Amino acid sequence: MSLNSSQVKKVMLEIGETVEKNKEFLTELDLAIGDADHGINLTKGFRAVATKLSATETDDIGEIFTLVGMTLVGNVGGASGPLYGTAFMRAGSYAAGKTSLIADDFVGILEAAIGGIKMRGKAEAGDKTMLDALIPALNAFQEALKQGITVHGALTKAVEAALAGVNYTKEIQARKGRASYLGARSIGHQDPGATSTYLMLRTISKAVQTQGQPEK
Amino acid sequence: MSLNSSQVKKVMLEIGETVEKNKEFLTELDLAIGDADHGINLTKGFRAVATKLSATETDDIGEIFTLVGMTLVGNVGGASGPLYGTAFMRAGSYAAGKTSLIADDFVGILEAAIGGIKMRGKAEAGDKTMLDALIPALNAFQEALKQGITVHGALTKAVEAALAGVNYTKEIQARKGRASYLGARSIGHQDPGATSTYLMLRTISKAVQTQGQPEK
Amino acid sequence: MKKLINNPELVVEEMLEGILEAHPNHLRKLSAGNILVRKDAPVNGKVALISGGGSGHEPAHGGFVGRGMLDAAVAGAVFTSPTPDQIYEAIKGVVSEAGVLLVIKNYTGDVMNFEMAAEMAQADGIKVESVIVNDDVAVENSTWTTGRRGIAGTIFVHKIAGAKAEAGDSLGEVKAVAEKVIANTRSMGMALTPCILPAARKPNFALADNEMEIGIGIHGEPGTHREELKSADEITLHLVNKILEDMHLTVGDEVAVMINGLGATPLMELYIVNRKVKQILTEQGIKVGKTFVGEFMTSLEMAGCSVSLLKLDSELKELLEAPADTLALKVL
Amino acid sequence: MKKLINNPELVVEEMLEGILEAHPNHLRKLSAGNILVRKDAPVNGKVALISGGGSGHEPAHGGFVGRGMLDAAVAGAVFTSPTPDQIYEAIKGVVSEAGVLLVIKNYTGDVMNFEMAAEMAQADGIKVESVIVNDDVAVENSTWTTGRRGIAGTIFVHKIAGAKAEAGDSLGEVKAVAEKVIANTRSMGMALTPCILPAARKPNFALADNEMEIGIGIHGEPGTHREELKSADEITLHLVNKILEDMHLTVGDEVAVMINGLGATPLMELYIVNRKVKQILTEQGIKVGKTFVGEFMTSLEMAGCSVSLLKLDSELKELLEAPADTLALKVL
Ligand SMILES: Nc1ncnc2c1ncn2[C@@H]1O[C@H](COP(=O)(O)OP(=O)(O)O)[C@@H](O)[C@H]1O
Ligand SMILES: Nc1ncnc2c1ncn2[C@@H]1O[C@H](COP(=O)(O)OP(=O)(O)O)[C@@H](O)[C@H]1O
Ligand SMILES: [Mg+2]
Ligand SMILES: [Mg+2]
Ligand SMILES: [Mg+2]
Ligand SMILES: [Mg+2]
Repeated sequence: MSLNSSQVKKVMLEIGETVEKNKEFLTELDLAIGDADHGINLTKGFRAVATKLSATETDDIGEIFTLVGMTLVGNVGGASGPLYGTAFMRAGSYAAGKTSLIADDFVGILEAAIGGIKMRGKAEAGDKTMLDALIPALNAFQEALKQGITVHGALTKAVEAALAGVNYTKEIQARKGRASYLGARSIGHQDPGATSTYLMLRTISKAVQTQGQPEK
Repeated sequence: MSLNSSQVKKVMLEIGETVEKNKEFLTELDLAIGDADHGINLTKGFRAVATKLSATETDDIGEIFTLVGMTLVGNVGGASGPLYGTAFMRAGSYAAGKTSLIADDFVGILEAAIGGIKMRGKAEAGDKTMLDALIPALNAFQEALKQGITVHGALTKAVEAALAGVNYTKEIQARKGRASYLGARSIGHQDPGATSTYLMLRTISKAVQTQGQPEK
Repeated sequence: MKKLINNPELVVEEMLEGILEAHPNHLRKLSAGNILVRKDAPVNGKVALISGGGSGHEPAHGGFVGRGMLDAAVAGAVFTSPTPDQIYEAIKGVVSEAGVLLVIKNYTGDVMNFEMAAEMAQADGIKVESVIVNDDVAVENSTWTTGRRGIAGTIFVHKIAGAKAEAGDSLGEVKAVAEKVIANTRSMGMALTPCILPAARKPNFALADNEMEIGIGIHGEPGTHREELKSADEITLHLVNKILEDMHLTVGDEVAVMINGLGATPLMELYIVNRKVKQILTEQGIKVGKTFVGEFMTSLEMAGCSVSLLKLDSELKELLEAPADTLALKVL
Repeated sequence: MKKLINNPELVVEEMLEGILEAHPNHLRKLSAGNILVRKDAPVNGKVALISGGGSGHEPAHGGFVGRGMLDAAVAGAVFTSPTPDQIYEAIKGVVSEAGVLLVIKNYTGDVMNFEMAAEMAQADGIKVESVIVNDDVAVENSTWTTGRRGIAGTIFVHKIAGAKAEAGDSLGEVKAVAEKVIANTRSMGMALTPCILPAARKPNFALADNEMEIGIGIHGEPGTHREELKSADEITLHLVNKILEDMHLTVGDEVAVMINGLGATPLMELYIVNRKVKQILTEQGIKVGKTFVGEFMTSLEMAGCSVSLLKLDSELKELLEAPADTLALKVL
């Protein structure tokens, strides 16, 4: 696998489309255990991202991620704005100066994103947050690479693990974010943030698989 | 006809009972074109009247009416408190010093009451108020006496005329009181105050007819 | 009906207790009845201002008792005028040698009960005058009817006549300025939802999910008409136009504005209405002076608002800006 | 959904316009965003107080901007924390050499957005401190959770830290007194009806005709439980008991009281609640100091209320009584 900067930009736009398509769904999930705005907030953020990306010429993937992160921070608000924003900004630091990404970079990016979210949100695995999709995805991806599975195969494993993580959030009680006010009543509902994380990973995986090799 | 003071007291209490029995009815009428409190207000007032009357020894019918009037003024509030209060207080002035009432006194009392209501409320016949029951009742009573009809018969005519007056209020537009805000939309509804006046007159008539001659 | 109450028959008494517990340095209650007076009443040599009416319009009128506004507020039962004896006690409780001005809203019940109280006080030799506020343009003002109702514009009277009285002016002067305010104030309201009397089991009118009542009274009395819900801007334009039709303002005139919430309307929405009021007036060349946005004269938990305009001159402007220290309106 | 609005996406902007039109002498807006600041900001040598959060809680927080309270309020979208860049602009707009204190309500979103803004300002060399208000005893405070929410008790922080800052005290001192207020404030709320977000078509929760939600949050977040509607006295007793369980007051202690309406509850009912609060506290030998009754931190058009208690000492008492001149809270 290798993605160049224009492919990275394209994936970012596709993530926005996915979020927008799932706006109602994510908001409904947030209605059950939060304040019914997760889909609305993210859609607003990724629309702004699309505008910003269309105005930038940079080839530096680090700069692209940083721009995405800052735009999310500046337009989403609530909890997911700073969290996804920090995640992308950390990914930007990781990818600084790069003009293409390989499989190992995917590990580095996910590690950076997880680190950012943990720092900002002070959450751990099992708190019923986006981390419960992201951490299993990273682990599965690394495991698959170790087992010599292809990058495409590893991405598929990562997405499967993220979905399993989303399902796991149904079984656990929230210990962070708005859902934690519900106490035991949060059990039985899947976490909106974990769900949006899964949707983003799925979009990335699909994009890589269908784009195949970079155009140039 | 002749009523002594204890009979007058008794009639006052009976008026209170009638009002209380028709509390919901009067309030419903007031709901349609007013503020849904006419039955509640009058009931509160006549309960206070009952308490006051039970505590007075006077034989002076003027004093009895004045006490009723002042108690209504002090306990009813809204429009009907001052109006019925003034009516009874004026009747009290008329009857000052009397210990029994004859047919002609009924004329004097109604005239005094009408005068008081007109003074206080600045209303005329046809404004869709209690006057539209009271004035026809007085006219019918006087006419009947002139025609030589018995007092009982004349009272019956008066009550019939009051009822006709109540029905007439359905056809006209209110020009006084809360119902006047409705403009033409007040047409079709009978006036609560005219209705309570009719009920009071009917109670008086019934009392006179069944009590027959004074006890002592 | 969902209310935070105990006994519907005791709401007024319990409310007054709660007010007194909260504001012991501002207010006291006359033992003679449901009458709130300013702590330092009677104020020597000052014309005393008294208002009142049915309860359920809080903060009116107890919330406007204090330095620079009312001396006493008489609280009737919910939506029912207080009785003359209560008003008479209020007069006796706050009167000084300078006399008393009664500020009455134009409802048959209020007018008659206050008038009777005035007669009782006059019989005692007390100097009593009264003014009748009738700012609601939703109701046609014809000599054949009871005339326009008194609604939120009443607060302008309390404020300005209160400032005049606080300045030590005579009963005649205070009454004259109150009448000037009345002559120059017009209001109109609308409702999105009805209100429910504590003693009743049902709302006093019904509105469909997409309906509003235009020209509503503060007791839920019907207005000019009912129609489909419109945007805040359209509604505001309608209310302001009705007011202006009756006000004859000319370019360069200055008005004070009051956007009054009827009980359940968020402050956010009242400010959205105010934005449009200002736009409309500016377009017509009318200057906007002091603006009040909030709940001043409510109708229990009714959702909706009223707009009031007061045409200012230099005297009214100055009095409107004069200090006031009441629970619901403070001017520093 | 019945609202007096135009476009759900513009409610915050249109509200701010309406506020500015109404109070041009008190407030101005920073061109950089939805930020209201006191007219005379930045005030030289004074610690600047900044608060904010999602909109829909009016008068919080713009209504508390002014002398003796906040220097700036940052308004997010309805029920959504403002973004760090907006908060950063507010900091830059009101900061003096004395530094800035951020008053944050304890919601994950608010905390993170304000923290990021603080980091941005600190990177510029600006002195920024922050405090996190967590007065809501309905939510269990455990190290394993996000902790208690911040609700109406926040206004006590604005008032007292605001007075301290106005007195010219240092950032450390202002922060210390804010933390003292937080440590001594507890609140709990309940709702009779839900609220509806302007952009949503339906209420964010549903209550049956005879039900109430105890321990509700100011965004309609669920509380401790749902039960059949009770009398005002019973409800008040429950709220106060939950607060006292967490407060450890002893006979002779003095508290300030805030009875806060959530949007649609008539003032009459809030005073009925206050009456009972006073009774309960008096029975327990606790003195009641300054009492606030009204709407301070609402949830759009939710019906219900919250009760807040602040344990006073002589310093807090004095600062609570200090002058303040804001739209929603004036102390003369
Ligand atoms: N402390 C945290 N750490 C990581 N993720 C969190 C944290 N708090 C909340 N989240 C995530 O944020 C999601 C909610 O996002 P959103 O609805 O946009 O914000 P808000 O709760 O402010 O309305 C949750 O579903 C959860 O996945
Ligand atoms: N000006 C008036 N003159 C005579 N009767 C009047 C006048 N105004 C109102 N009424 C009578 O009072 C009745 C309403 O009484 P009530 O409901 O007790 O008072 P309110 O309108 O203050 O609630 C009306 O039905 C009408 O008969
Ligand atoms: Mg959310
Ligand atoms: Mg009535
Ligand atoms: Mg009435
Ligand atoms: Mg949110």
